[in-house]
Amino acid sequence: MSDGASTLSAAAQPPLVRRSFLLWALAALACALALPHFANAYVTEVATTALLYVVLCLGLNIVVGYAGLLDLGYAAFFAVGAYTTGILTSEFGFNFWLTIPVAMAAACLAGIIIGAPTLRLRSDYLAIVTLGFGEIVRIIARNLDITGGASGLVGIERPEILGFKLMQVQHFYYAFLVLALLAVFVCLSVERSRMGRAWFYVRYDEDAAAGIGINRVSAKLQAYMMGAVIASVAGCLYAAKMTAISPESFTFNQSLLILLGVVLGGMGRIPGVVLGAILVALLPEVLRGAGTYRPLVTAVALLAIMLFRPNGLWPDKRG
Amino acid sequence: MTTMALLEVRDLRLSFGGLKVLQDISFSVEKGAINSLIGPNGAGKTSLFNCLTGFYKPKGGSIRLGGRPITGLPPHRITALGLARTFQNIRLFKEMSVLENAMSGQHCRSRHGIVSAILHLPSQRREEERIRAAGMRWLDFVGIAEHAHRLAGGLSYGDQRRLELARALASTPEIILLDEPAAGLNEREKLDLVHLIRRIRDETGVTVLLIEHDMGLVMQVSEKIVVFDYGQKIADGAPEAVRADPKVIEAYLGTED
Amino acid sequence: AEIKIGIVAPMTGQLASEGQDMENAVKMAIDAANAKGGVNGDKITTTTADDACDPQQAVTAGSKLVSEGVTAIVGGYCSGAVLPTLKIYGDAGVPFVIIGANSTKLVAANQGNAFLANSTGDMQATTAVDLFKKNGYKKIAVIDEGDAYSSDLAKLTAEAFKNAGGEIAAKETTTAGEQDYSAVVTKVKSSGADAVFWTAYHAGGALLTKQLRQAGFQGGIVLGDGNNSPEYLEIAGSAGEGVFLLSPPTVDLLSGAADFKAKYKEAYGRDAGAYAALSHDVGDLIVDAIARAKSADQKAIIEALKASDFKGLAGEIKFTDKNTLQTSNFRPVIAKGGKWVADE
Amino acid sequence: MTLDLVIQQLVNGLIVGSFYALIALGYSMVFGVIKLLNFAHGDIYMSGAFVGLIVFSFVGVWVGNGWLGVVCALLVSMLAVGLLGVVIERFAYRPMRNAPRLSILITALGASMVLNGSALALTGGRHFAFNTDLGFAGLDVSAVHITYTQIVLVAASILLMAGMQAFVSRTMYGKAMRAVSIDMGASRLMGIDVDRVIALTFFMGSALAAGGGVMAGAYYGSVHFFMGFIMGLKAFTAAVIGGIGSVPGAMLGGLLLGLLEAYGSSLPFVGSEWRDVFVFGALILFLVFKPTGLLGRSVVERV
Amino acid sequence: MDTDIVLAADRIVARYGSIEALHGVSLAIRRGQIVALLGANGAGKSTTLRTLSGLIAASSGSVRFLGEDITRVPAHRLPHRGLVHVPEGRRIFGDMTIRENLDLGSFTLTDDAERRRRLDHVFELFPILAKRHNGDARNLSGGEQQMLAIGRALMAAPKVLLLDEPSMGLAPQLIKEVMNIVQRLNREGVTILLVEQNSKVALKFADYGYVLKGGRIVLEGRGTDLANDDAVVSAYLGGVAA
Ligand SMILES: Nc1ncnc2c1ncn2[C@@H]1O[C@H](COP(=O)(O)OP(=O)(O)OP(=O)(O)O)[C@@H](O)[C@H]1O
Ligand SMILES: Nc1ncnc2c1ncn2[C@@H]1O[C@H](COP(=O)(O)OP(=O)(O)OP(=O)(O)O)[C@@H](O)[C@H]1O
Ligand SMILES: [Mg+2]
Ligand SMILES: [Mg+2]
Repeated sequence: MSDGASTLSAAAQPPLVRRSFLLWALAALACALALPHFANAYVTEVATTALLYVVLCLGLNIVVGYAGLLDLGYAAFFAVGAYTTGILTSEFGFNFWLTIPVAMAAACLAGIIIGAPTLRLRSDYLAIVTLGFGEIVRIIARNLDITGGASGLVGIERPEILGFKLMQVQHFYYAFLVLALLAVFVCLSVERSRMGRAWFYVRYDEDAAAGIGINRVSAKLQAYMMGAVIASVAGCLYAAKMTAISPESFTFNQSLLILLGVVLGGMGRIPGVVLGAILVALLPEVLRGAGTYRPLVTAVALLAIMLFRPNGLWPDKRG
Repeated sequence: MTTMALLEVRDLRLSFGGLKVLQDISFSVEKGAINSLIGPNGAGKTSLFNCLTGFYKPKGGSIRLGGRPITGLPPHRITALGLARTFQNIRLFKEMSVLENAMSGQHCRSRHGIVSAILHLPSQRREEERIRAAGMRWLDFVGIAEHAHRLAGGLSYGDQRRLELARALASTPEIILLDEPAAGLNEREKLDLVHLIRRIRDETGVTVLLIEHDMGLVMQVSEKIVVFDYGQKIADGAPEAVRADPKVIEAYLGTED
Repeated sequence: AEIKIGIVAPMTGQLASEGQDMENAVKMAIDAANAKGGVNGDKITTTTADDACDPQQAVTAGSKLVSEGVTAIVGGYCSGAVLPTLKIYGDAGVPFVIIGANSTKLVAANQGNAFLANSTGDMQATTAVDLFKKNGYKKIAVIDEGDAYSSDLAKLTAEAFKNAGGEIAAKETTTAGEQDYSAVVTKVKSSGADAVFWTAYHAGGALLTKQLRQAGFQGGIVLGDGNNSPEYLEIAGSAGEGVFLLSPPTVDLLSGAADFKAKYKEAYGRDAGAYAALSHDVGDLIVDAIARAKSADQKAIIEALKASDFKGLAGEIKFTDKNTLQTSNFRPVIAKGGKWVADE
Repeated sequence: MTLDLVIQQLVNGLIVGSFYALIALGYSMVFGVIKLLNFAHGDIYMSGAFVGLIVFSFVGVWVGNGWLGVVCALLVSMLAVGLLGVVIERFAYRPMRNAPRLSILITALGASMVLNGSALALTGGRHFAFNTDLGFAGLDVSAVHITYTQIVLVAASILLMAGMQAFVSRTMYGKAMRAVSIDMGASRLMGIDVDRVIALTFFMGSALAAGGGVMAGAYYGSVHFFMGFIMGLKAFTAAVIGGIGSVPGAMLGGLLLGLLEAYGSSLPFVGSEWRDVFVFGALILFLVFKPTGLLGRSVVERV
Repeated sequence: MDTDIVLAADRIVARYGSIEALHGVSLAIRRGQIVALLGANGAGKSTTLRTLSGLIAASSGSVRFLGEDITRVPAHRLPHRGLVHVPEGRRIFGDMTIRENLDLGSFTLTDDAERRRRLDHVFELFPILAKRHNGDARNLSGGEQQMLAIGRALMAAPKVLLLDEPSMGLAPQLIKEVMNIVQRLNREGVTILLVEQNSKVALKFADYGYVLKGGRIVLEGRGTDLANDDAVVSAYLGGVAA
């Protein structure tokens, strides 16, 4: 039996991150901050893409890694964000920053519409429902006039902060860096909270979770919506950076790529997911030299990683 | 009866296809009691628990908890109303820590959501601390506080059973349903369990209804025993009376040899 | 010194075959120039970036080329992938000659440094409507594949045909990569169309042609410029007989290209695809422009491109003030005896 | 819609549907046994078509481009690609048996990309003609022309599927497959060689996909490295509609999906560009009301 | 070598990942005996059975069955030879019917008449299984599932039967019934290795007993001797001195 003192210390909240880890994280952050000053536009561009994937993978990780819901249509929420910004700025002259809350609300709404009736489905069935949803969103974007049809929207307004206009890759690099840090902070906070734990409970044993008083559908829905919101914000910034968006950016392959990032690094754990996301963005670039063989080499690399590290490169201790 | 019935089951019916699993079951559990449910394998005991906790939807009849009807409510609502359970085959969150398992019981007793967690509101921090403290308290109560930071799946069988209890207790129920808590325990562990069940009632005032095949344990702890056979209630009463009931001997206990 | 030319094309993905043709043909032109001593005394090298016809990959591919300090860029097959890169090249002021992509949206997004060496969609629409009229088609079914290029062309043609007094009997969309078109074929047949205009690529075009004929469709079949590939005739087989094609200038149609065709086959072990000739011309054009600019200065090259008066295998390249081709290079051809021949 | 149109679309739907069913069946079988969404299945179908084409162009020299050639191509391709399936299982999936399910899913994705990438590298992304002379002869039902080829195609796929169903439900090996899918450890204790059963399942599933690939190649007359992608998605959808893991379900799901698409293309007021929205919308609604698919088992979780 | 010994383990070591669960367990089972394997939770009883039946590979040591070394023989080859394991937690095939479960028990058998004969034998032992033979196994109650698990093992016509806690979760009357069946099988010539938590029940029937603790055999002896030794019972078997 434990004495009072140890009970108390065990009950105290653990810090958000461990100290030793914090040092490494700060070092990484310093490198990230300095990067555009040393790297050329191409490297910065790739790094920006990597940061975009960090945000998207962290968002999907909430759905897949925390709540255990296999989502094959995550790019749809990314599209919701991008198109909201695209349409509102180019058609209605909205300020970029005002489109973000609208996009978040739209993503929430989309999440509820598709999630509420289907989240009680078994995981494999949910997979096909989300896949279908992803395709539906893409086809709608392709066929409506307001979304610019198949060729998409061009001339999306670039955002301004305090009179400073984000124009160059470097600017967007920092914007995405801020967004990625924000996403990490949000994930860390939620992971250690009541709802975060509820997601894990539901993921590991739905029935037991219900049996101790967790509303499983509501918990899943909240995870789904939160993932949706994060993707939509990433979408807003993406639209602003690209200035041109088209349905081709939101395909099933895009959803798979994000999922790949989540699993490759180590699902359910933030450092792993960040690593996976970076890898997903970098691998094809590193292998550009392979030409026609690029998909093949990428695939072989991917297979090798999974075979040697089945739990991902930086797995969760929980296994 | 002078005391109020905490749990009241009236004419409960359940069937799967043609199989009548429960037929017009009625009984009640008094507040503060320790009652048992016994019967042959397949009599419908676990199914009854599943009806009480909302996992199965009964075909007919009613269930009241503290006078409030709970028939057909989803499991999480029922737990929130004060009815907790353990499972016949242990269902812990094996990949999570022992403490996190115990904390899960507090979910329905707390309210902060995603937004306040992101904002790190002071009230949310306080609630988190309360949840952890409650989890620790119940681990301590069942005697496994020293394992708080191990993974639940790594506990010995007996300790896993205790953890299930702690988790259910952490939801501060009015009544707790235990499905074969002694299965797989040896004599000494069973004796510990008897003490624990008594302490649950005596120290926290939680009412206990348990399913068990170990007659020694059942006779030791229960004040009242309900006996099922083929989905029907065949006896209901004090341990001695039930033990002597020829119908119960015939259907369940068998003749001593 | 060295002059570096960037090639951007889909080297992977569904349209990898086209991309490889483009790369090969441009390289042939550059090699030939190098063999003659390069340009302004400098050797020319190339570097290829794969855009996989995907906008996001195109953006990284584009900034990669810019970062490598290329003097000029040629290529671009899918309009959707070229669109978001125009900004990158525009900001960097790199001369960019677009070989395949021809969506009208490109014209609007151009910052002045990009040149469309292929005729734009509206030119093709005009050519198509002329062809319909000439053959007496009154009701047309237009079928696209839902992507930017083919739906753009379908829309433009439908509008132009309606304006010219024609009727659009059906407007259908298929899914790329699918093999079965029977549902659409049935619909087209029952719509009573005199002819079908397919605006997407040859893979779908061949299957559609086959299935239309198999279902007993007797009307005319007209194909957009994405269909000029030897593979079309191979796959469509006898069903392809008598089909019209609005062809880009391909080697088989060009009297002066026999030599190029043979050389290409020898060098790469495959037939020169639809855009090989044009790609080769663009390769020559860029060398020519650099020579006329007399330096590797990008502004000077852009000016030189604007002033182009170039005659290549595929015909004349002269730009309008919007940097699009002055004269349409589409040629209506007809399939006869397993070959494309000029439609007289 | 006129009656002819309705009948014609029915025929169209049945033909595409029987391809979907054939591919979905393998998908479903593999899923049934190791709970793996085998993303590589579509690429196996593609490989089957290529192997079939190669065989066809060789044997065509001796036996001509008619039925005999196609049947030869079919059989050889089924055998070869069946073995390919076994090899993939052995090297990509077996080492992952105890890994988390999502990791296996990603491995499957990797396997799919490897097949697809190899095909791209080998073919340079070209489309190949698969020219047979099976002809257009056939029957006329009302105003609808049905070729013998179409009849044979539907009959052959039904035959293959019926054979598979008989195998799974009648033979001891079929029972072993189901046992393995429920509990591998316990299956070992029954004397079941689990590795062999899984290998056999992959063989059969892959052979069916290859058969589908050859038939599709011969019927449509073209083969391409990307042809498996859409087909894989469709098969997955069909398998889910039917109730994943169920053999007759896969058949029904395939046919139903084919019909949905055929009629979805000719919906009044909306164009064929909305077809997939219609199909996926129907699928989602359907799953909301029948969460286990057509013939999937509805399971009340015992707690 | 004693020809009477049908199954023997010689210093077997077994591990789960990096955790060593058995540290050199040796035991010998003679033809026709009922041998009990006892021990507290986590002592390694189930692990011992799993190693004997090949479900997990011994990292060192050897297992001999009917005079042959079977240490490296895969699990699925053993039922055919007559070594059958009824695992902890029953592990029946829930989605299949009772009849199919039983059929799978005789998977390696090719003779249908023989299968029929064995089936009749099982149905005679467990009439409830005959009554519900077309029902799904998952819907059986806990006790019924235990009967199915034993019945399924009998379909393989075992020479040696490894039973892991067959009385777990059974009603008192059924425990008696199951133990009677165990005895009856034993009389019919089946050698039995019985793992039990409930040492009282097990030792009543056992000819010989082993006691495991922390992955080692700490005690062995004739069944009655162990049962009557209160010190042993309270020290190792979690018993409560009467
Ligand atoms: N989901 C279900 N579908 C079909 N039949 C079921 C289901 N759940 C329970 N049953 C049947 O109901 C009967 C009662 O089962 P239950 O599990 O309640 O028995 P029990 O009294 O708990 O037995 P045990 O003591 O063996 O655990 C059994 O015959 C069982 O087969
Ligand atoms: N699958 C597993 N993975 C990791 N460790 C395991 C596993 N199974 C058992 N162990 C560990 O091996 C040891 C022996 O376990 P085993 O199941 O053999 O005990 P047992 O004597 O059968 O206990 P019980 O009476 O609880 O069934 C225990 O410490 C247990 O925690
Ligand atoms: Mg029970
Ligand atoms: Mg055990």
